[in-house]
Amino acid sequence: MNDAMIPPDGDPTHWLFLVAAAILGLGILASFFRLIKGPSLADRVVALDLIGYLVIGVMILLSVVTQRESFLFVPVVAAIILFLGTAAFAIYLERREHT
Amino acid sequence: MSLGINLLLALLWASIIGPFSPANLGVGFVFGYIVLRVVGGRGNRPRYVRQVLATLSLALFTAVEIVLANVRVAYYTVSRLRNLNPAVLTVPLEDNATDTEVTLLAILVTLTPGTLTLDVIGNNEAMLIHFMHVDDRTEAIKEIKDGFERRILEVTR
Amino acid sequence: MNSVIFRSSTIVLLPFMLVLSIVVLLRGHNEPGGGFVGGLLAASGFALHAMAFGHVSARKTLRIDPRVLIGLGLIIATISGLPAAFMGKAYLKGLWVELNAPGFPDPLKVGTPLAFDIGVYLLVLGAAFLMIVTLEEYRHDANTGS
Amino acid sequence: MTASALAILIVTAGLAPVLCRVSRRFGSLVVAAVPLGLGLWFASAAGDALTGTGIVQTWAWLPDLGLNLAFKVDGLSLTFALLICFIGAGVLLYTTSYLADHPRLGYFMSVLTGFMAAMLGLVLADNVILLFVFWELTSITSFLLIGFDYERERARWAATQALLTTGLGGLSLLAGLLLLGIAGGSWTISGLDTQRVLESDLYVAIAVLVMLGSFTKSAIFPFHYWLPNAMEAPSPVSALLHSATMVKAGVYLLARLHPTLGGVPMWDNTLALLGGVTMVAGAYLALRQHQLKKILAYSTVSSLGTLVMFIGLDAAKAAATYLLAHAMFKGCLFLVAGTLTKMSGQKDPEKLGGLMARSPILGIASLLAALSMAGMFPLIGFVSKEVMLKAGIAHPEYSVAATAGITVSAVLTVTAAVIVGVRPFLLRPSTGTDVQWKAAPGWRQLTLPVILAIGGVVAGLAPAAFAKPLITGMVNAIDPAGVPHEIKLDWLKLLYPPTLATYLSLGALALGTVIFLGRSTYRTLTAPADALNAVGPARGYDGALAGITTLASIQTRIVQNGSLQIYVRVMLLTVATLVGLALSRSLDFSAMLELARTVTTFEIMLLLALTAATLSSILQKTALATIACLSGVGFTIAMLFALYGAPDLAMTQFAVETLMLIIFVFVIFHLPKYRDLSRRAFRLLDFGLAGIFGFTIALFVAAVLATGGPPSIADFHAANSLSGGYGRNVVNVILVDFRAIDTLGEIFVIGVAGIGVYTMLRLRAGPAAQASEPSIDSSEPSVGEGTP
Amino acid sequence: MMLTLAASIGLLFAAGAYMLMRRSLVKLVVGLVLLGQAANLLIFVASGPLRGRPPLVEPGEQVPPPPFTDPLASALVLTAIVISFGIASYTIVLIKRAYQDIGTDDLTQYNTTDR
Amino acid sequence: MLATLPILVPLTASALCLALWGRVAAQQVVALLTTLSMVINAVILLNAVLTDGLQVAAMGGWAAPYGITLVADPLGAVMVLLTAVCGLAIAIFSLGGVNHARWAHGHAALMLAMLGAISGAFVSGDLFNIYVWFELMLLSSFVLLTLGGERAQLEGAIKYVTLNLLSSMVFLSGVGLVYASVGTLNLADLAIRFDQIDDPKRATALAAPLLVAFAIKAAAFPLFFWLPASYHTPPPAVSALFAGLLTKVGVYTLIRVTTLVFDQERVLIGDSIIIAAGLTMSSGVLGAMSQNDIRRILSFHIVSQIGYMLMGLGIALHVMGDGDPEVIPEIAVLALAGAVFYIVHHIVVKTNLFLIAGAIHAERGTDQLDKLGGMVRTHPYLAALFIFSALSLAGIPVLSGFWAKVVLVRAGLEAGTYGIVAVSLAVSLLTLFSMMKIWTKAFWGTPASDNEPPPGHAPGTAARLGPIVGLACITLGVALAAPWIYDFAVLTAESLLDPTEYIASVLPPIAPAEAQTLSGPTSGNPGGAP
Amino acid sequence: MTLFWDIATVALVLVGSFFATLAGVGIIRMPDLYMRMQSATKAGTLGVACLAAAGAAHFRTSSVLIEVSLVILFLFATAPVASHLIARAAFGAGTPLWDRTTRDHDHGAEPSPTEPGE
Ligand code: NA
Ligand code: NA
Repeated sequence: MNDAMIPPDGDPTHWLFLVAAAILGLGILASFFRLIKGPSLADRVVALDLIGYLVIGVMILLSVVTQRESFLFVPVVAAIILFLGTAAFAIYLERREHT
Repeated sequence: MSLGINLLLALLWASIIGPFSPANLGVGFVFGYIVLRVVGGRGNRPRYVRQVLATLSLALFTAVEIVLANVRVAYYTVSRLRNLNPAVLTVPLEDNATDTEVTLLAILVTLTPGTLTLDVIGNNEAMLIHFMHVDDRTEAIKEIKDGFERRILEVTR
Repeated sequence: MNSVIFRSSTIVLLPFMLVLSIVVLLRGHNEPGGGFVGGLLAASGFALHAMAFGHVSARKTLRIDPRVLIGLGLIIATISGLPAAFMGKAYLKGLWVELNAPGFPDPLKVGTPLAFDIGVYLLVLGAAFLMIVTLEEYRHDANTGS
Repeated sequence: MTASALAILIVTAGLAPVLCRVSRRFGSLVVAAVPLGLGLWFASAAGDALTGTGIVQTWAWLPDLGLNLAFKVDGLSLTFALLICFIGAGVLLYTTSYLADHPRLGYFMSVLTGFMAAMLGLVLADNVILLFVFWELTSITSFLLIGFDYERERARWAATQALLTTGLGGLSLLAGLLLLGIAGGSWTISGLDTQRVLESDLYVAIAVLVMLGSFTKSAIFPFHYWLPNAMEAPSPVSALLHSATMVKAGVYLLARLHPTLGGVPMWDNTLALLGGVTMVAGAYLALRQHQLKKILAYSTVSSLGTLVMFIGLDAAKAAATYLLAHAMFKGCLFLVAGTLTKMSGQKDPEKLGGLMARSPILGIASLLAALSMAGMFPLIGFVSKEVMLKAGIAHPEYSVAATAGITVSAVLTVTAAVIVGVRPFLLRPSTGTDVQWKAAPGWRQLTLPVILAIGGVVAGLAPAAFAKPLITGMVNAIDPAGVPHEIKLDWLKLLYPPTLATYLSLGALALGTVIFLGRSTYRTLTAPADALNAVGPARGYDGALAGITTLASIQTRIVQNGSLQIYVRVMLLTVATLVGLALSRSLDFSAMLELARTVTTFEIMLLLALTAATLSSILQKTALATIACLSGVGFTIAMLFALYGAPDLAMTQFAVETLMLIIFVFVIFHLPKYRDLSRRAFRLLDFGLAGIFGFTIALFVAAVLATGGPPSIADFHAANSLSGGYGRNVVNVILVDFRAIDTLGEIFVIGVAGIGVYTMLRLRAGPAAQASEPSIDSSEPSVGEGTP
Repeated sequence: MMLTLAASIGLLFAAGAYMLMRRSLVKLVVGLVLLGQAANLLIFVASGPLRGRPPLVEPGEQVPPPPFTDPLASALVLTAIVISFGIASYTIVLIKRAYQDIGTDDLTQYNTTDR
Repeated sequence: MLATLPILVPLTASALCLALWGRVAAQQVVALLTTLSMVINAVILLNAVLTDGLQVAAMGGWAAPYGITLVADPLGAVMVLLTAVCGLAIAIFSLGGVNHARWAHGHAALMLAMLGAISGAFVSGDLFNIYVWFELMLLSSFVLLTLGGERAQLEGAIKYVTLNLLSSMVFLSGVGLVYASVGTLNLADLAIRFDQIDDPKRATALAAPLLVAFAIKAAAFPLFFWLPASYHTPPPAVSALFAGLLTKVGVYTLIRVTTLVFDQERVLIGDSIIIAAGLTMSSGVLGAMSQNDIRRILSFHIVSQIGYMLMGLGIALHVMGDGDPEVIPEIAVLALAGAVFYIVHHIVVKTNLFLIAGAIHAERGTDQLDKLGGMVRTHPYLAALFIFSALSLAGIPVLSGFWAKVVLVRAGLEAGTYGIVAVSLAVSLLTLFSMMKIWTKAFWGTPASDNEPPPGHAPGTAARLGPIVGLACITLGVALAAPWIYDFAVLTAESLLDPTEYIASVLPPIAPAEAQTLSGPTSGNPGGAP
Repeated sequence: MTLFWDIATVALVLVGSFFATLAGVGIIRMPDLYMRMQSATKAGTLGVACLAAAGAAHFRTSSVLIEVSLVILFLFATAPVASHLIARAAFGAGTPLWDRTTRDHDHGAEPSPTEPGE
């Protein structure tokens, strides 16, 4: 990591970040598997939802390792907004039944 | 309920906008009030102070339940699938359950692992819940009713 | 959507989202955020309301005609640059005043860029709301009409 | 006087409709009187014009562009100016009677006067661009005149044909004249440096382009086809445009530029050859016709060829004499033909006869003109024919060919003249029945033919009256290099002592008369040659037009084929090709490989996630799943933004993604099934194309990243965000302060998008939609009709 | 360091372009959205962003601690995102209307206005 | 401040029209007053530019290159004026040519937003800011195009939207790549920094995406598909607005960036533009010849005539690149002046022809040549206005198009680019042909149907004819004032080809040094190089 | 004391990441939609909540505390509702249950044996 990766290589939080991010990254990849594979739309929606949560997790993690409090506000907004997308899909699923 | 939301809103405001000062809090309260007035009073009137304790109890119970149940689901997730016995069960609700109560219950049920609210049946008469693993149906239903439902009712009634 | 659970939580969530949106708007100058995200957040709140209670209720809740809100937001944003211009400075030059409000430790800096951001907020709220409500209304009409 | 004369004519053209509306009778007479006055004005200035360099007048107009209002009146332009004004006045007078009851008399008078103004400007102009201006104006006005009977398909077609043909020439003339100006170092014709032009590399181009312009205008082979078709125009138009003036514009130009461009074999030979061919072919074709005006038209074609040929043969005197003679007899005959057709309703001269009794004045005028055309002494026609034959015989190189050509055309012209000008008056109609005859032509229809006929007589009997000065003047203008020419025009001296030319001339008269008498035999004998029409230039015009039209529709079908997919493919390919080519010239792969050396696991994971999201969004089989995957792409990008120090972007991306999702989902009910419509081959093709496109851009990004650049202006924003913008979030300060005007534009975009979505759904065409659509506020109507 | 991101951008562009060339109306919009994302990402990545270095002035400071992600590029991307949002929303509704009124989503049927 | 008004006035008015939603009469008044004041503003601005030099306005008071600077130079100012004039004409025409429902659904606001965006693109001195105005212009045009949504409109809109968005993406990407490479967005600053790029090939590579994107906007071959597919579908007033102005924004930006910024490999760029010009003009005119609908013919002619503008630009660049970089050859000035003259003439005439087509449609209810005829008798004044404009368009002397054509042809001949001259002359003949096709089929001949409405009785005739007469007068003015306009075009071309004054006006002389001292902290290396 | 908070932070981060990954495993491995939902939503929310708590433990300022509380509150308030909505819709639409699932009553639509088209 040659760019201004904060914290620097020697710092233990560096490894913490790497490990945790890798773990979250696996989760995200797994969710993408489900997103692609389905089989039902609801499955994909759930996978998308989970991706959103994991992205929020990465953001929180980032604010911790980069010592940036201000980053924490992004997940606040993301968390509440993520819900809307899922709700919209749910409405679609529901309406598809009734129309 | 409204007042509670209003206070929460004020808190939210004050915390985020800047220093935690009374003036800031006041401004937040006013904003929150305006917002609540604008979006209309659909919630119930503020009524309760005594339920604070019950609320705390519910919160604590939920927190513990979430952690414990998560561990349980973690186990389900990695265990052999054929050991699982999922079920969709109808859980009857107390008579005259209000929308707020039903919502709260549904949220908490869903939030805790292993259970998922599928639907509310009729006019808040029963709740259809999906269980990841059920050893005994009646036991499972009883757990819901004694655990969350009772505590919620303590808060709301 | 006819779900008790959804509707009840929407009642609680909408005010939160609106306050949050104003918070995002106001702190945007110093922290991540700003009028655009704020407006989107507010519009999302109303979108949620529209999903739960329908477009008629959502329109009643917003009270202001979104089309007018669009115009209003645009006018505020456009006009916010004029004071400086009338003072012989450049259009959109920020003018700031320090307010010593009681109870606040630091003087509050209020300036025309804030007004600009408020204009952005109102516009985005109006436009996004208009889109969603129109779509919902249209869908509703299409379903009931045919 | 030049500019004033032009201005007066233009104003008259503008006022003509008004004058004619005020009083059809007298208003139109006023219009006709104007050119008469101008003609007298020019005549009064003849002394100045014919001496020295003539009258030169210049006003600066657009000097930087080389365009000055430069006019010059010398012998050549004076002759033309007089012809234009006097014949023009007479034609206008004729028109007032010819079209007396026509509802658009004013319009016609206006355009005709406008045409005269353009023609006058053309002959007076001494600036190449100015000359071109008037040149084009003659084309446009004649277009309007030929198409005067616009309700007839044939008239519209002929007008278009004339316009296109002369327009083609006009444009090459423009290029030629501009090149001439560039090569000759002057935009003034009289200021052209002949030496420079002749030595220029551009000479051939200039000569070809100028010839093309002139040939099309003057109906020289192979552009002769439009002139006979232009006979769709009312007779006054034919008389003015197609005999006396417009068609001679090309001849005028060749004559005008002959001093500059002539003397080169390429120029002289081309003019002589094509002129000669036109001369003979025109005369031949005239006798293949059965309509008065068509015969006259082809005979005019022949005459134009004759003139061009003589310019090419360097025989200025012959050209000048014939030009004057032809203007008089042909102008007269066209008007006579027009009157005959109008009064009898008959176009075929063979079906007319015995009209001398009905209208003796017209008959005498017609006879005189026809005899002049035939070359009967002592008329000017005879003089000109003598001069021409002498010039042909005397030519050092092409004596035999030229003399033969002139003689042949002279013979056939005699026949044509008798058919058109003599037969209707002196012989009986071939049908045997009496010709219908509405009324005797009035004085307004008779004035000009009579004057022209008399003019022919006067010019022949007393050349010094006007013919000789004008011809001398013309010759001086066309061939100034030679010593002042001694012009001899005495018909008696031409007749006696007889020369070869005299014998040929008289022989032609005799043979022409014989052919007239045996014209049915002659026609039968020459009929097989009509087969040549199938490959003639007229077919060439039709073929070219059809070809271009076909080409147009083919190219349009290929290019603008209506398939959005193909458009997109072409555009993507173009973008990728052009950008890729530009990029490929400065690629530094080693620097890019440097970038690759430092790839981290984390970035690989990001890449994987983005790849997964991207691929998933194009591979999904349902719309909703695709939308979900699109959101996945959005969320991944949001995470990337957050990771790389752009929390505002992450937040915005999240919000936007979600709102778009909602809109998508709301719309999805009304969207079609998600289908795979393309064939496999196209999918592969597109896959490759998309790959090239994406690869180009990826390469570009990598190249930019590898190269780096100077410090960004963003450093200033960061440094001044707090101190100057009072904000800690530099991005937001940029948005609302440093670059607030961007944001202003951006919010207008959003506002317009909101309104767009709203109106798209609310405002619908058709009453059915209106009925089924309750609205937010029902006061707003739907679009009742379609596009207003 | 950013070669992978450059590759991702290329991939997004390619995907967008591919979808743009389909015959289906819905895919067209998907392509446009993808292209928008790709262009936004391109601006951001090309400006050389730095991980975890937002251009925010910390309390008590006067300037953001260097080095930091280019704030101007972020601002440009933000503007571009918003604009893409507006245009995409409009386009989505447009294809809906087009499908409803024209009655097909097959773009090869959309060929009456050119000839 | 003067340079701000062309944007500010229409945009504020647009916002006002939105706030006045539902009050059509009020919106109409706002639209008329606004466009009128835009004309006045533009005249004042142009006068100020000509008398006092370039008008520069630093938005927000932030000096270039840090803030966004609006710059009105002769070209920008005259484009603003033309925009305002077209705007006024179309606003008046809309009173009679746009139905009430469209007015009630935001016609005024959209039109004004579009005018503001177009003006913005003309005065903006910042690459990204131009992108923003492009997008606003584009979206407003989308909405105006589909307002009312008939099948043809929607179908045309799909193509128009898709292809224009594609060009926007290319534009945006180009901006990103340029910014990443040279670290600035201000055009004057870009000019300086591009000169510092040591490898001309790199500079050209960076220019490529932008030039291609602008070529799409300008509807150059083979990127013009969107235009003929859509321009004939909306209401005539909207068509006219598009026809006169939209593509010219693309041409304008091409001229702007090639003269100011991308000056390294001018022969290559110039020759490419010349080739594109030839193909554009011929392809466009052939397209027009194959059409049978007035507005389609006119739409294809837009494409064709873009070729002429590009021709002037290409020749100018070619000549500039060929010679001594320190000397500006007169031929280059002549060529670019020709392009400028052509643009001035084209905007007025083209707008007017579309308005006339609109009037024809309003009177006869069709654009189809086969269904029209005899209008010279039934609508003599319309006929006169049409043939006047058509001949102007075809470049018949002494009308406006002729001067532009002569300048271009002369420049081409002097520059020795005979190929493009030949093509341009041939195309001009075909243009004349296709104009006369409209004339002979719609105005000559006989009415196709017997039950045609009586002439002049379609409502709103006065509102429609007024602006047509006005624009015709301007066309005539352009023709008669040709010397003055030519001088102006030369002045404009000189200012474009020697951007020293532009750069000096925008960037205070100390600016580059100041940038170093002010920068303080260094952001991430924009190039991202290790 | 700092050490304690650091350890708490690290622990919470690891636990959070663990749960988040568990969600990923669940979403791949579980046999039907409802069970996938259960493991995904819950483990996901808890994982994120743990990470948020780690943030609070790390910064320990009032504003961060509030922000973290808000994240958790919003997550816990919205995630279940979202899950419920999806589940309800899917159940109503007849998204099939795993064949080992037992049911006491049949409410709503009978889950169909085939996957519904989307
Ligand atoms: Na430069
Ligand atoms: Na355009």
